[in-house]
Amino acid sequence: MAADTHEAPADSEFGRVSRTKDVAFRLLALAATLIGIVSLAALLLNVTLDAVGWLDWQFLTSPPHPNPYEAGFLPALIGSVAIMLLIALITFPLGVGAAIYLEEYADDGYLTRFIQLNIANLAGVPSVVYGLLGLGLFVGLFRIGYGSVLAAAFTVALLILPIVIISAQEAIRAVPDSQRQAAYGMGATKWQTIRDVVLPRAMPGIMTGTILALGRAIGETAPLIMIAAPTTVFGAPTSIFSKVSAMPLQIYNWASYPQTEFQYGVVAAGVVTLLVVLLTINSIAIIIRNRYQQRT
Amino acid sequence: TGIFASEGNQINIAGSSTVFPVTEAIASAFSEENPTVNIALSKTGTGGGFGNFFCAGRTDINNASRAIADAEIEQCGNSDVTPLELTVATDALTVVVNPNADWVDCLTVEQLREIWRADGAQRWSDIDDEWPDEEFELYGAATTSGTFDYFNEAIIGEEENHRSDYHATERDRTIVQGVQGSEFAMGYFGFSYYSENPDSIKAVAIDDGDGCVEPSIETAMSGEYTPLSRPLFIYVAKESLTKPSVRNFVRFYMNRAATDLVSEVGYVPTTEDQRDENLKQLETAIEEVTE
Amino acid sequence: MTNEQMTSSETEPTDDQTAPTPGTDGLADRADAGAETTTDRTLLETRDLNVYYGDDRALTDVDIEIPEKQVTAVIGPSGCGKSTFLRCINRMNDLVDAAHVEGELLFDGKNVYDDDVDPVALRRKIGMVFQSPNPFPKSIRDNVAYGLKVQGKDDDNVDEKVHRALERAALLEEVEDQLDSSGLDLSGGQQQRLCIARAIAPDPDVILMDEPASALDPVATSKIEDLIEDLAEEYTVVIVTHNMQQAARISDKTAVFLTGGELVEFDDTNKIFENPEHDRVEDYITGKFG
Amino acid sequence: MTNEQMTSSETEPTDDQTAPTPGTDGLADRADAGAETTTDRTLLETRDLNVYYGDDRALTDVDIEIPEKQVTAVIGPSGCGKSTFLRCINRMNDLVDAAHVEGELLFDGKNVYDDDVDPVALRRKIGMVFQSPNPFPKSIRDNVAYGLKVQGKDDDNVDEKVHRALERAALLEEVEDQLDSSGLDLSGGQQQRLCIARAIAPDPDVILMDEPASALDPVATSKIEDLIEDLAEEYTVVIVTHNMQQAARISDKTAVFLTGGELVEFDDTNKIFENPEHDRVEDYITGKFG
Amino acid sequence: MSAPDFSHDTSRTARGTVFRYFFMLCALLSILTTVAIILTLLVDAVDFFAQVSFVEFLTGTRWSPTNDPVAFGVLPLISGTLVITIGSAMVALPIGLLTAIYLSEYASERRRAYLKPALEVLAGVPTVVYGYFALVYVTPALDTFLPLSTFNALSASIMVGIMIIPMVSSISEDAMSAVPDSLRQASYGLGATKFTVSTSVVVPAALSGIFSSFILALSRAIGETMIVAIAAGQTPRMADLTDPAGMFLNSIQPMTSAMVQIGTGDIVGQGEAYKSLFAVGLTLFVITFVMNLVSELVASRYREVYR
Ligand SMILES: Nc1ncnc2c1ncn2[C@@H]1O[C@H](COP(=O)(O)OP(=O)(O)OP(=O)(O)O)[C@@H](O)[C@H]1O
Ligand SMILES: Nc1ncnc2c1ncn2[C@@H]1O[C@H](COP(=O)(O)OP(=O)(O)OP(=O)(O)O)[C@@H](O)[C@H]1O
Ligand SMILES: [Mg+2]
Ligand SMILES: [Mg+2]
Ligand SMILES: O=P([O-])([O-])[O-]
Repeated sequence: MAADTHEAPADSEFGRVSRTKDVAFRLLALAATLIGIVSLAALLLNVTLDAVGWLDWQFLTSPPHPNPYEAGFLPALIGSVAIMLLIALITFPLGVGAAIYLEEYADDGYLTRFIQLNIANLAGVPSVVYGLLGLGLFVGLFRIGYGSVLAAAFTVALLILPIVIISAQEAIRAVPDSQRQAAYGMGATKWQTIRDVVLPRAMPGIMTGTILALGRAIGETAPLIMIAAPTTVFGAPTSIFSKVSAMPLQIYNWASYPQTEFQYGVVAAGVVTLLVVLLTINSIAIIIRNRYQQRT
Repeated sequence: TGIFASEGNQINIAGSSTVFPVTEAIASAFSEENPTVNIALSKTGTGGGFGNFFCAGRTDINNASRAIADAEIEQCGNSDVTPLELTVATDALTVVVNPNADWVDCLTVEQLREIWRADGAQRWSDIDDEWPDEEFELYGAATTSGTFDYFNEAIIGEEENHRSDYHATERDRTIVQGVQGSEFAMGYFGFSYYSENPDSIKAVAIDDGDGCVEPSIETAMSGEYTPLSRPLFIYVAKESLTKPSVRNFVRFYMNRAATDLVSEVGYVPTTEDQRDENLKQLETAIEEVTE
Repeated sequence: MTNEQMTSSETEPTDDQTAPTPGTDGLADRADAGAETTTDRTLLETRDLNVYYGDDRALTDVDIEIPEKQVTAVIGPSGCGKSTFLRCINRMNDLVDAAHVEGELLFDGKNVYDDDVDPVALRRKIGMVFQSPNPFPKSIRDNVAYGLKVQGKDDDNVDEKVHRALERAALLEEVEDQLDSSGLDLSGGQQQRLCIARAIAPDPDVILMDEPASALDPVATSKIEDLIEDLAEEYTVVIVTHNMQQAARISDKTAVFLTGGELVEFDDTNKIFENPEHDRVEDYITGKFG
Repeated sequence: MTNEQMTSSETEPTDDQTAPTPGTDGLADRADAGAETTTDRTLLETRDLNVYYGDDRALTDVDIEIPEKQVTAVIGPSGCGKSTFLRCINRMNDLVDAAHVEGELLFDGKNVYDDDVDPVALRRKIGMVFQSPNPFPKSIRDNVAYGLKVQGKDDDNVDEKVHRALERAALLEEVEDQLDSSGLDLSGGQQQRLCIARAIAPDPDVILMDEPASALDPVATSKIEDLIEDLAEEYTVVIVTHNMQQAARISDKTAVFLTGGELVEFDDTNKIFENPEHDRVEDYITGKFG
Repeated sequence: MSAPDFSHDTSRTARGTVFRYFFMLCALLSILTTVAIILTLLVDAVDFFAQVSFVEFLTGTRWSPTNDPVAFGVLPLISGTLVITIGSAMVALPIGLLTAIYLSEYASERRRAYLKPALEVLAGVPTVVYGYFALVYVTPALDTFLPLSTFNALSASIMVGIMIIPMVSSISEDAMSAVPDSLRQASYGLGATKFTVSTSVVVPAALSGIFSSFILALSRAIGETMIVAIAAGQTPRMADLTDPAGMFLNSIQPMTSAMVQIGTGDIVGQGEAYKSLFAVGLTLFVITFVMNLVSELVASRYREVYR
């Protein structure tokens, strides 16, 4: 819709309708749109400035230390990446599988609608509750070990699974039905149709959705706290049963250190590192999406 | 329990937030020399560490800002954990107020008790008529912490309860920020949290009947700072000493605890005698379990 | 007069309205009946009107004079620019980013594309009814009162105005008891009459209708057609239709657009349908194409 | 079309005009030519075929015998069930949850709706070409080889089979140098021929086509039409079309469905177009409705 | 031609069945997750309620799980959650709604193309970062002109509010975009300005979608953990309704924050204090679950209206 809000013209025989409210409202709405973005930008600028001088090679390659000038982020960085990779391994097949079932196999019955509603609901369950689930199920019942890579990955994987399923469903739904018809018409079985036609077409969308969900996973803190992930770790995890810390957890811990150098320097450096990793992940998703959009 | 915790080169530590910086500094140094060892360190409070982790067989070492309690020893025994106590530093538990609170520089133990006991004073003026007629804003250690237990024992005593309407936290930084943020606030924690922020918060001298004594490394070492100076410990599960990585780490710890590494963090290092005594105990325990 | 205009496409502003009504031999009864009451004063006039969407021209050099208080029908094949023409009159095309108008469109002698004309004010003089009924998801009363409210005419006796508009739109009887129920609960034909009531409630001068009956069944259509004939007693009606019988039945004048947005012929409706000047118009009307 | 409306309108006194009869010119050269080679052996036969979508009946008691190696055209107004009929033959309607088939459909004497029939196996004997070209976003080669692959016929000389299919589909010459480029890069007409090549590559018995040329321009359409006539030398072709001239041009037999999913007439194409039994069929073919 | 053979290929059918059941299992996993959540919460919560009466839990106005005398009234925590929810709603609902109106009615195609992703960034920033921002930048900034505690509901509310803006704006915008253009045309045709069109036609017609976005956003605010754990404090207390300013200027403790406090090891295992974690978790789960459900049902209704 074009702007119909230009200045009220000079009077003519048709009269004139006041645009004061219109213009004021437009400005108000624009201001509202920008307020969140601008305040976030200001905060990001602040934290980036604070990180200057702290975010350096030493910071990225050392273990944590109570002396802010020696403190490092490496174990948390590696921990986050390790957890994320494991989450990807868990959620990708499960999420895509569920999406395939709901889009390609399930009929429109009560069970399907129930599953669908349930998935939408799970997507809104607070992350701290997933933390309790992880604590009760993986740490308690299955005895995977508190604070281990595996327990962390399982817990956060369950948390992002609904998001992965929903975005994979959207990608699968976007595959034109004519493609399926073509395959079925050739005598392809359902599985062949899914494997040869549906999945290849939907894959960029599925990847984009999954990667964005992983971005969400890498910032999760509360579930890790609930499964008793250690406050500080000094080495890279050597197995999936190793105790693991993660970037947001390390940031949360540093924020409680006595020295102001931590508060305004080290934590800022950690925040910037976390955001850069997140940005990288999201950029990958966007690149995949754009490349895919160009081709169709 | 604990089948995975004792796996390979993993060393698990939980417990006191007071001792945390010491252990962190030493663990950081250790892991740079031994990159294949993965040390995981949690800040749970002394009691939380004993109850939830150490005596449940989930950690190898527990940081402690007080001695282990009988109930905890019993709990450890139930899951076949034998604690070995090692002193690693001395702390001056410090009471702090806002720098703008110019009316108070020194408090007697009785005054402190009046402020921190349940059903005690609510306003500054309740303690001294000269002081502002304002409510206290109190920040202190959570009940699971050794600091709480020590303060409770040394100041409040058996007769009374520690008050419960205060900001209780395991994150001492929170106390620094809270006290810094309000003119009428007061808090207490380990000395290191004060020594790192001498400008933003003010330490109160304590009068235990012999005049006011400022908390400092010197007064703690000399024993003048009573009743709030206290020893800090780590407890090692003897069973964990079967793991070479734990043995090496604890030896390393004992050696480093006698160095400036500890004073940099804000506590008093162990004396050389203490260190030798610690190492002797340690080697005896190692021999016990490796036979 | 129209023939004159057609031949002299080079614009010579024809302001005087002295041309007599051409003979109407018994075709459209509306045209007959109207002959007595209509004045043939020109209310809307275009001069060299061109409309572009981006670089595509949708209307080409349109010159037309639309008489007051008559029904003018606009017919032509799909995509010839009928809707575009209609939407020019009340400057609804301003809402389309790509649209761009050249030439003049005079409303009572005033060019509505002059800089000093406020399109919002203009639209208050011109009601509009769309192809599919589009009542607001509000009560019937609020639907009809909406224009009054928007135009600040809701100070007094809104209820009376609402009733009158519904009556004019031949809907009052059917909905009198349910003025507070939703406009969406009505049938398609009722909804369209509701939209007409909504358009006439603020008492405009002109009513534009873009295929107002194309989404309706024959019974509802015939009700709307009757209504349109009535409306011309008070309002100037311009109606786009793809249904030639409808144009023949209800209009006094008919404008035939053909592909390319060209106004090929504009004349009395019976003339157009009985004896058009142009072969292309005859071909179109007899169904040879389109 | 317009004449229809004009005359059928009761209120309108315009004179009656004789409607031109579309569809009879250029009629049935294929039907004539084919008469010598075809065998008239029945390959597909329905008995009392009824199809429902939920509770709505889309096909009503259809009985038809489709001859082998001829082109059978299916015509009828929109929504009469042409596509439904076609999709019954290879059980593509199984994919529609709501669809439900009663009666028998015999393929070479075997009821394809018997319990022991695997629809996947059935479809391997019946190729299908759709209204809009729908090549896979794969290379031209992989598109054509796809059927071979899913049917497990890709053990040897796939390349030869691909070439032969492209040749049969009159596409080989145009794409021979770019077999590895994407099928989506072809023009619409080429894409449709690619889909035909894909359908015939696994060498089915029957080819079903649902308005295969409706999305194409006239040149591409005529290429496809030529191709269809050729295909009938080897395959049984059933083609749905809304274009009566096309049916007349390329088919040997024509089935006329009318609204309600009723098969009103089925006969030799020239019979249907020159002298249909039923008035309704004649009305439909001469454009009186639809 | 011999009689055609259309018989089933058993190995193919078997393979198809295997895949089908695998995919179905994946889908059923989501139900399993819900069941698991409910069970894990219930098992310990039931233990807890064996020691602390359900009524006392739900109606008690003192939360003091470890300090003598212990008390397990969840109301102070719910009150803390409520304060944060109200605060963030006051930030996010008007801003999100106005943003949605701007994007759907005013912004040009091009401007929308970069504003929308920019807004999505707000929802993508890890909450621990927001919490840090609130504590380290927002609180000191506000403290220069407000009598603010270091830990306070205000900055936490603002940050939670900013975080949930995109949730309100994007779902509301979807609902507004679903309003048929013909309604706008009708309004413009009657001489309405864009302001009138937006407020008197588009917003009312999209109301159920807007409503649904509100509920969803509030549900997210209720469940938000790290921001409040870092910035809102750990003082469980009943909100004093007579002193709305004090409600926001001081430290509070929402349910999630209490859970983190217990979870970080502040409470020794297996006692009722520890079990209370699950009782609070269950309360939180039930509240958000109901809200999500309502939001989803309302949303599916508006999706049906204009199809
Ligand atoms: N918003 C638009 N943007 C670009 N081109 C447009 C737009 N609206 C109409 N057009 C083009 O302008 C030409 C005239 O369109 P218009 O809608 O006026 O035709 P019409 O006579 O009303 O047709 P119909 O009978 O199908 O409604 C067409 O070629 C159309 O494609
Ligand atoms: N998947 C479906 N679900 C429900 N009804 C359907 C479905 N497909 C078709 N129908 C209905 O069945 C009837 C016949 O449809 P069909 O598509 O076979 O007609 P057609 O003759 O091919 O029409 P067209 O010429 O428009 O393609 C129609 O009334 C249609 O609405
Ligand atoms: Mg139109
Ligand atoms: Mg069809
Ligand atoms: O953390 P603490 O040292 O107070 O137990």
